[in-house]
Amino acid sequence: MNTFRAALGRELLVLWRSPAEIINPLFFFVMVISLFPLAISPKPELLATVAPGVLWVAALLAVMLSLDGLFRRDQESGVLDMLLTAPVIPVVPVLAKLLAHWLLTGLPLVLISPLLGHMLQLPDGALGTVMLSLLLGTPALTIVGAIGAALTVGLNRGGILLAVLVLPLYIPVLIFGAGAVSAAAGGANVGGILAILGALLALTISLGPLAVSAGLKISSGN
Amino acid sequence: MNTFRAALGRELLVLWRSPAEIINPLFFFVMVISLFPLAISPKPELLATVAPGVLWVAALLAVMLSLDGLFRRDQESGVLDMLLTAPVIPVVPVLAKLLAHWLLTGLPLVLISPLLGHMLQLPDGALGTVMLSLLLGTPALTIVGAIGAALTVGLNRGGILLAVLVLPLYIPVLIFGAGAVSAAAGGANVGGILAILGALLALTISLGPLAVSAGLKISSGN
Amino acid sequence: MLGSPRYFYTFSSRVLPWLTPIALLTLAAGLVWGLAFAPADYQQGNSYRIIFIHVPASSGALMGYMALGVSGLVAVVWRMKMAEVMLKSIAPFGAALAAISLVTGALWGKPTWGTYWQWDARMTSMLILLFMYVGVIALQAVIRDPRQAARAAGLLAMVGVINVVIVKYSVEWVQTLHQGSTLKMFGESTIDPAMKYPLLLSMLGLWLLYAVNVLLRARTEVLWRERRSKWVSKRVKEGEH
Amino acid sequence: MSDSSTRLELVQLGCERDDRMLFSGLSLTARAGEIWQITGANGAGKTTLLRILVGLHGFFEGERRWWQPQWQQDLLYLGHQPGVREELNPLENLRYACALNHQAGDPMAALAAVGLRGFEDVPAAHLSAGQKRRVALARLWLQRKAVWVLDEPYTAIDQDGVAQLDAQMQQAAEAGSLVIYTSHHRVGDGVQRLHLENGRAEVVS
Amino acid sequence: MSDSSTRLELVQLGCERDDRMLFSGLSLTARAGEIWQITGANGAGKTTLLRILVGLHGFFEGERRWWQPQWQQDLLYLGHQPGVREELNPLENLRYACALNHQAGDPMAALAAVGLRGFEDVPAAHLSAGQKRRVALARLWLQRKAVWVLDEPYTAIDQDGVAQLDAQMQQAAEAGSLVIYTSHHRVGDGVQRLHLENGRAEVVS
Ligand code: HEM
Ligand SMILES: Nc1ncnc2c1ncn2[C@@H]1O[C@H](COP(=O)(O)OP(=O)(O)OP(=O)(O)O)[C@@H](O)[C@H]1O
Ligand SMILES: Nc1ncnc2c1ncn2[C@@H]1O[C@H](COP(=O)(O)OP(=O)(O)OP(=O)(O)O)[C@@H](O)[C@H]1O
Ligand SMILES: [Mg+2]
Ligand SMILES: [Mg+2]
Repeated sequence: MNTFRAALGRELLVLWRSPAEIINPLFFFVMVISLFPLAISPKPELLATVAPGVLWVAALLAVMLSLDGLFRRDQESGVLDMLLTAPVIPVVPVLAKLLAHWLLTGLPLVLISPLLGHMLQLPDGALGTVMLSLLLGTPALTIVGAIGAALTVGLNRGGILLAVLVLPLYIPVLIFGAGAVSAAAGGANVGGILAILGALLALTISLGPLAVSAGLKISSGN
Repeated sequence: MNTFRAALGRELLVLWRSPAEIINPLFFFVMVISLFPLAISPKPELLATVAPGVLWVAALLAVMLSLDGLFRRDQESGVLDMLLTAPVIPVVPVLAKLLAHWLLTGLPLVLISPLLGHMLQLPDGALGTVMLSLLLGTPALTIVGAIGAALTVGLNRGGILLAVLVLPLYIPVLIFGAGAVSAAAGGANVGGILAILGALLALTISLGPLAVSAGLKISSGN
Repeated sequence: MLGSPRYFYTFSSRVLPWLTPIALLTLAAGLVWGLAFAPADYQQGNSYRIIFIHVPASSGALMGYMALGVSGLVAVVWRMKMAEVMLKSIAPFGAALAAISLVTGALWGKPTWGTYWQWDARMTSMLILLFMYVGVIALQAVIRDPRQAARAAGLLAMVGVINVVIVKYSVEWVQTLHQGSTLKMFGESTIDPAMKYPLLLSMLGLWLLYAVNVLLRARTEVLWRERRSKWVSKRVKEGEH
Repeated sequence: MSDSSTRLELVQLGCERDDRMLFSGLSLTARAGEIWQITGANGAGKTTLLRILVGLHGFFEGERRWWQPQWQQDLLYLGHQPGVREELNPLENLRYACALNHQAGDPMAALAAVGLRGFEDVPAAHLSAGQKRRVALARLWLQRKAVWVLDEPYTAIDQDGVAQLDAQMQQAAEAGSLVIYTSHHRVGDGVQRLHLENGRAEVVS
Repeated sequence: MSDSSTRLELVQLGCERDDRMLFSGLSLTARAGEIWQITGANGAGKTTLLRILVGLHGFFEGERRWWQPQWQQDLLYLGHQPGVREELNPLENLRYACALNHQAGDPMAALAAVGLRGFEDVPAAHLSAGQKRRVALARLWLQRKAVWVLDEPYTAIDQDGVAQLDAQMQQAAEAGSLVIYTSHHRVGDGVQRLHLENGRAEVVS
């Protein structure tokens, strides 16, 4: 537990020292969302119909791209080797890393999402669901994406290989996340859908970190 | 000219040796496009309305992400230093690189785009415009994105910083590109819009490579 | 036992000579029966005959991915060499079948629905399955060390299998949420036995062919990996195959 | 065969990479208090061997036995790369390494010992290649671990640093640690040498 | 002041990085046929100085004058990183370097000279650290350039390689090249030495 706390502190510090890593996913999220009114049409009704999908796809891409470098610098600088030879199971520092990453990059997306939902003409009643669905969904996206990041660390291929590995795995979360927002915008009850999202999150939290550690070990040559 | 030919050959070879760099942007393009029917709705009429925007945003992101590593490996391996100390103006190898990159990653997107347009329920009459607009637009996206890639090389930040720098610059191309497709889907004449796209392309081709070389010099410490 | 590459090689040498002809004959019988002799559909005429390729290919693609997941589990958890070989051998044919399923489905869609593509639940999940095959293949292609590549792909395939199941469920959910049952592929009940038996036959034939393909690929891979071992050099010297 | 002071036993160890046998049939016993230097030409497999020892590379034949099941508790491994994140300063880097490896000791004193006094809170991005490596080497001045495995510890270190490092390794060995390191340039005296060449591994002491 | 054999003149050169003066008031004249070694502790500024010389680092004071305006035509610079792409094999890497630098010569022979015979068409990704550097060093065995600027050329090179490299530098100098290099480990004999320390640069020959 001490190790976990030290690791969490260190991860937060590392992210904090390079604020770009925190700000950029947020900017990316906002920018991608603002591309759509330009590319599709600024008509309010149309925007409102596509808004759930646009919000969720943008969030998904932002999370995914933010994960590209999750382990890269630790690997290049040799910290990853240190972590894998240390006398702690790698799940501990991995969990710390995932938590820190989500807190500083995922959570801001969640917090800003109602504003963007409003800009995309979603009814006010749906904005709570926007937040809630992202609150449940983005940690799952972070963990699943981290599996891909672990498997590709050291290959130095950039985000696009990660995307090819990870996007298909994101689809269930996307469907239920966007589905919840659509349902809320249509005035329907969203409890059931959010429960499914919660179940997906529970599944990823329980198995994901193990898969991430296994991926890191494989990447290092095991 | 000999140097250009040698450089072009080398760039094509490097890309060819890592086929993933060629295939991945293509798959990313296809995948991002197929996220939308899942996230928005599979209803044909709605899809057809958003199709131009979705196609263009997906192409834009695919091109942008494929550029993330454009100079990174050359920089890490010291090839970039060699290029900047060589007795040729850096525009020559830069042009070779851009051309090779577009031929092997941009052109495939253009070629596959009618198929995706069809999947997004665009009318057959608009598919030609899809291709043509991307044919004019993707080289411009490549060149503009390369400026961002040059400025961020060595920062080792992953694609998301690049996105934040480059996305705003992509907006004109996006507006006219998606606009052309929308117009074609609506049965309007697209000659004028395509001419504007062509003019944007001419502008980026004439000034872009110089900006890219300047960016590389700045990044190396000049 | 099968975990030993050498044993696998001898075993497959014995199996292949009769498995290959059986696979080809079954498939040929199913296809000929289906394409040439089964009655035409009263609604769709002859266009329905594409079913004899479409359904076997679709099911083969699904099964292939499941097999990939199982190999992944064995490779990652028990580090068995043959499972690593299998990971490399199963993926390409499966991806090809997924592509065939998509293409035949699309070709079939034109006469029946008037469009090549619909974002129907099954079609969408098959597309995603193809993407997942591509992911496994791409990952293996970029990792240089073959054993490491296999283990990485194995982990991805394990995660992928869980995903296949969830995707299937969630895609159906989208469809029912967004649109009614407008696009139902006709159910099994409507299939007349004269169509059903050739279909079953070609399905069996294609699965066997898949197995043959996997065995052949695995044999090449085994030889390559073990090329410096005594048993391989002995075989090469003796001119055996 | 193995007495109480045995720390590491290799039995018929072999490793192949890229269709080339780096080494095979490597058997040896390394004891507490010994210093082993691994030499060999570029590409001979020194780094790979060290990674096998510390469990980072899992594709090998034969056996590698450490003296206790919980050997990682008492191992200090420094790889090719220093394991220093550029965003953090030397002190933060060192503290994290200690927390992860359960290594006690006074980080400030260790940094001073490797000549980084005054640089404790300069972000590591602003240090030169050699200074970064010194941050990693500072761990050798903290609580002593039973086994040191060092990959090219002299890289980018200037001459004073090299002498100091030598002394520190000697001292650790005298205090009962097993030190294993690779290096091209210096052949240490009084150390056991394992030389890798053409797929063979030979002890030349 | 500058005669025909002068290749490089530095006048009151100074460079500051991270609020620290790496060196200042550095003036010297380097002539054809000379070998200059730049030494200094880690972080002293050796790499930075070389990058200033070849035009990769533009933030400095004072003046750096090469002997001809088209000096880049006749320069061979090898940086810290070997400049070798992993996707290409040694031969392809070397050919590209030659095309870019207009350097003539027989690449196959050069690779053989640095001990890479038989590795010509192995992708560089499969080479060890030292082998990759040897690919870069092969350029020293091609058409001779008037100025060599080498940053830590001995890094990761084994002992035979070091001796061979020394000989090659000697030979280039005898044939009229100016050789400038950095190194920690070896102090060459018969070379001019420029030592960087505490913000001062001194010639110790
Ligand atoms: C690209 C488009 C299509 C894809 C990806 C696709 C995919 C699939 C899949 C995955 C199966 C399940 C196989 C199994 O469970 O073993 C299947 C079965 C089937 N498909 Fe398609 N399909 C497509 C288009 C069509 C079209 C247009 C039709 C005809 C209207 C059609 C008719 C059938 C039939 C009759 C079955 C077997 C019935 C059953 O087992 O439930 N498919 N298809
Ligand atoms: N990432 C890799 N993938 C595949 N093979 C590799 C990899 N890295 C090294 N090798 C192979 O393993 C061999 C040994 O490499 P290793 O890094 O262990 O050598 P080394 O003795 O440490 O060399 P050096 O003195 O240059 O550091 C190399 O010759 C190369 O063929
Ligand atoms: N990228 C950088 N950004 C800012 N400052 C840097 C950077 N790289 C180096 N420095 C600073 O410049 C100083 C000199 O670095 P340089 O790399 O030239 O040293 P060096 O003499 O080559 O050292 P070494 O022997 O460790 O290679 C360092 O102490 C550091 O403070
Ligand atoms: Mg090494
Ligand atoms: Mg240096």
